[in-house]
Amino acid sequence: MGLEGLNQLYRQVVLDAAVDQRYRGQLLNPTAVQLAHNPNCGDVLELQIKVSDRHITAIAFQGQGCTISQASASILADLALHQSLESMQTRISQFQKMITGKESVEIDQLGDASVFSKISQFPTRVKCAGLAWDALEQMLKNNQFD
Amino acid sequence: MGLEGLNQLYRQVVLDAAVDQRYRGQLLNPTAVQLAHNPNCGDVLELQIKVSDRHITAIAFQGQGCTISQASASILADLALHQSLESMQTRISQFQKMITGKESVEIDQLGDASVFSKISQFPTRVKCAGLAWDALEQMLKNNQFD
Amino acid sequence: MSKNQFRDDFPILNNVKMNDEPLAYLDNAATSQKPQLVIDRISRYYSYENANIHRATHALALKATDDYEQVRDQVRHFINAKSRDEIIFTRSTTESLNWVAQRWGEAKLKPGDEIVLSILEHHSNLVPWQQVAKKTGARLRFLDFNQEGVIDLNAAKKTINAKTKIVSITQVSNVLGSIQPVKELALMAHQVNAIMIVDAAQSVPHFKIDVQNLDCDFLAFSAHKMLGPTGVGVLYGKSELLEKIDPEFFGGEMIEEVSKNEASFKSGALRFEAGTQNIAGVIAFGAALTYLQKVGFDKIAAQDRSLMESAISALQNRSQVKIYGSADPANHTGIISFNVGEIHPHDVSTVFDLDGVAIRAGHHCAEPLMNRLGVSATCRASFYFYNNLDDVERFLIALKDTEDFFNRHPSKESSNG
Amino acid sequence: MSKNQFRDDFPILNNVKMNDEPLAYLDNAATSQKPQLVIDRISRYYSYENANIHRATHALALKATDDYEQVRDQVRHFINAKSRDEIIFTRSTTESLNWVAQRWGEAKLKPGDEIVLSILEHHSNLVPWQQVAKKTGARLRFLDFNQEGVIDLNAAKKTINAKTKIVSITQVSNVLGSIQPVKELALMAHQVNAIMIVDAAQSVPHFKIDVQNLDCDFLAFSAHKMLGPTGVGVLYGKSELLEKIDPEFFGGEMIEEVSKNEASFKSGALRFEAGTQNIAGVIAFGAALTYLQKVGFDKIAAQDRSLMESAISALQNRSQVKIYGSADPANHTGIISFNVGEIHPHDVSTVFDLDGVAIRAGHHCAEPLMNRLGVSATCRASFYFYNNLDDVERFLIALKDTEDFFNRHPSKESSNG
Ligand SMILES: Cc1ncc(COP(=O)(O)O)c(C=O)c1O
Ligand SMILES: Cc1ncc(COP(=O)(O)O)c(C=O)c1O
Ligand code: FES
Ligand code: FES
Repeated sequence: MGLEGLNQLYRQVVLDAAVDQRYRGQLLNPTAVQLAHNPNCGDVLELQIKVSDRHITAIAFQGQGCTISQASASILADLALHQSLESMQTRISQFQKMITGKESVEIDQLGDASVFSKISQFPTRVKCAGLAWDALEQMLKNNQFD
Repeated sequence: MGLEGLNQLYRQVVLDAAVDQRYRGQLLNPTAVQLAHNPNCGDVLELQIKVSDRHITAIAFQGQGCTISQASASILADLALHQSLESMQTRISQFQKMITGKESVEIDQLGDASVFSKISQFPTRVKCAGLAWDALEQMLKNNQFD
Repeated sequence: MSKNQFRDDFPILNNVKMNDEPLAYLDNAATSQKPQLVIDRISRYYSYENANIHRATHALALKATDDYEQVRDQVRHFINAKSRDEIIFTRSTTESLNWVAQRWGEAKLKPGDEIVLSILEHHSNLVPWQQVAKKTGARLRFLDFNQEGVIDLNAAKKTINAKTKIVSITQVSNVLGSIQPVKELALMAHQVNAIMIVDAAQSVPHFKIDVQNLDCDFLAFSAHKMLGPTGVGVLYGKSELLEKIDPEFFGGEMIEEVSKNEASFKSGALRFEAGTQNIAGVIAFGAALTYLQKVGFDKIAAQDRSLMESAISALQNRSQVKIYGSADPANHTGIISFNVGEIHPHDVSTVFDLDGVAIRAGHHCAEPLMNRLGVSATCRASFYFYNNLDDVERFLIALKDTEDFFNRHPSKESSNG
Repeated sequence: MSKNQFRDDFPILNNVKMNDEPLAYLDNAATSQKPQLVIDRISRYYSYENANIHRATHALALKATDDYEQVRDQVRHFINAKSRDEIIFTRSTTESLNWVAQRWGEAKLKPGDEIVLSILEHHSNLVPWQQVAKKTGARLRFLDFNQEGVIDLNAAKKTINAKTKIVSITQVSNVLGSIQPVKELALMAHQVNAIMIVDAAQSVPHFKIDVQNLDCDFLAFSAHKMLGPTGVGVLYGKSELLEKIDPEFFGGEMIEEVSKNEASFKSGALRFEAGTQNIAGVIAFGAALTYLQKVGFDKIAAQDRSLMESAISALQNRSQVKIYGSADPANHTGIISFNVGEIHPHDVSTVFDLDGVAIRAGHHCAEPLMNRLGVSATCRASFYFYNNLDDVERFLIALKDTEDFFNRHPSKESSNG
């Protein structure tokens, strides 16, 4: 596999998103905070959001992790900002289906996140790509937001 | 193997010794008492002796067990009575070598006990045959008798 | 004589002689034999797939992890657990039961509390509770059984009371083969807010277990008694209870916190499996489950029934033979315990051994039951679905040899008496 | 390139591709591969010899019992224990260490007592002691290490004092590969009447251990890291100490009494092995030991040395690579932990994975050590005697691919900064 695989896995948009600083850090008075843990590597990511009128009005993450997990968190944050909780629910489930490669899915609402459409070929990295998304999913499940 | 094997294992002298009542029971004021346990079957045998001037002046055993263990205990008791501790030490080690079949040994001092000379062909029963002898060996080891 | 379509799958049944006779293996309650495909699964794992699991950062380790975790799903479905997080892999039934006794029992019991067992229990479901009772000041109480070898529910109603905190019962007696009313006992236990634990070591191999239907709180069994490898056991525990148990092993506050949320959702049972597990064993157990499901519990029950009917009806004609437990073949689950006159069980089993028929003799790790039966040991023949009527016949021949030999060669004394 | 006479014995090394590349297996510290003869031993056991052990009343069970017990003798000689009763079979190193912590630690420790560990310990030799400390009020103290990755004996002299009751130390660090002075520490421990426990998981596979010479009180290791199957561990314990530990499991007063005399003489370790053990695993572990002894520790040490010299000298020329621990190849025992610039270890290991080179990345269950090193994770390549210079070369190529890729494809930001 070698280099060819590397080029597929680490597209330029991934490398760039991984160092994007815009959503890194903590929010003041977040509405919800969620940890997500990647049992494969032990990395932990913390996601924070502010919600108003069932829309995400601010989002940030922190934690250490690989290029893939950091990039995916950045891309998620950029996608989620200003979106309604309901529309993110749909996107999360699209994304999760896409990365596990179990069914072919619509990825029309995923924007930059579709860069991970081939990640199921790299099974050791699927959890990395999903980490931030799992955190958001869990948040939506655990909170009422009203 | 079947019946042929049975005839070898359960000689008449074994069957008779197994029901011999002479050494069955408990002594009054024994000099030493020893339990022996057959881990293969869970059977337990208790051996008691009286010693005077380093000779065995009385011997008895009790416990439940198979024909082989009971017969071997009777035969041992009959052999040991009036013998010196030292001569029994020799016999025990002759007997133990004989039943494990590991080396060909002198069995000249074993008397009726030589009926077990072929028992190594019945590996599940070797421990049965050795049980009472192990108890006596342990007794001689654990006590000073002087 | 009788054809059995499964025998060819078990190399040992076709290749092995014992004391120069073809092997008739009737010691299945101790451990079952293994089909070729289970053996092959282990070989394949070590030949092509071996890696340590979890925290996988290379493809080999990830595949092993996935295969291992997939067996958790298989076990979940096999016993119809609600969630995969309710399936903990252990070494054996014994370890599973000790685990519950130590982690639930020691933490929750107080002086005066009562633990209800039956007089039928295997030492594995007795000694751990004795220890816990000693440590906590709780008290053990024992349920007796009726002529059928079945726990008496009316008596149970009196014994299970407000003081009862734990009821732990074997679903099938490893000596009598009798099936116990664990579902009814679970109901009684829950009515007094006690938890119900089922020792399923002898039941899971023989009939379909549905933990949600039984509504038990914990259930324990061993892979090696159901075609799987040695060194693998299962502990099922209801999520609500497992969540209340401290993990044996975890790494730092952050991870603990996570495990309360996402991580515990994805890997609830994992936190109880510390250190390198029996990876090959668990994966091969998956193959055993697949095979068992292909055979099907209907066929297994039918074969159990046919073998029990044929053996028990033959034994009932033998005046010297005493069978323990039910007279009804349906209540034997492949297991027959018996004695032959006054002949010591080990002498009996030696005759069988020399005839190539493997049975057990002894107390079968159930000494309280032996006392209750008034014996110090029994012989036990235990069948599984790959046994056939030939094996029954071999069994009966060995029995005849036993009787013949000891009748023909009486000891002088007993012939005098 | 280089010939290695042992590779042909390991099917996985010759048959398996990982991500379409031939497998270069450098994850031996996690688990070793298995030679054909170990795999065959398991197959043979299940195909021709399978029976439950102990209390054997038929020939099949007796043979299995003898074979199982013979491995106890083999292990005894392998580590030069005084008696076979000092060898207890467990599931793993983790279980062995938990066992000592729970059975010795919990019973003997009092508030104010001290347990001395090192900052290098694997979680398996840390978390059990944290738990025991919490339960008993004892206090944990940690020994630091020097530039060579070796515990500083002068500092140890101050830490090990009259309050110390237990010293428990890994003999080889699973991250740095450095060899620890456990013999000297045992002496210090004994001078203050503490006991010495050795985690030998990473040492027993690589060099000859003589427990009498080390004079340690307990020593733990895992079969799966030394060519044996998963699910088998060993706990060595001095007889004098084991005799003071309550058996987990026994059957009634009489047997207990017996076990103090004859029965305990013949089966001392047995009383700690409750329930059906990993019989096939233990028997196959015997085959692994036989094979290891045929290879010989001289050859193993020579190969470790040659691989470490070649790999470390190459790495020392790579400016982006930081190696943790000693600069001396002799103090690495087959293990190299490293990082490549600022690249996350999991990104590194992914490149290796895609190149068919299996390494680990992460905290290696040694978080205190990671903190001490000031990193959250490292990459770890770990070699065994069947690795060869080809594997070293593959390792270096993967490293070059990593550097090349991430240098050629910098992220925009980092190219700006
Ligand atoms: C030093 C050390 N101790 C303990 C262990 C735990 O071994 P196991 O997983 O076999 O219990 C390991 C294995 O990684 C180790 O390297
Ligand atoms: C009813 C019952 N419980 C528990 C056990 C113990 O099983 P294991 O030895 O696999 O732990 C057995 C096995 O004989 C059994 O029959
Ligand atoms: S490796 Fe840890 S999140 Fe990717
Ligand atoms: S069978 Fe128990 S002593 Fe012979």
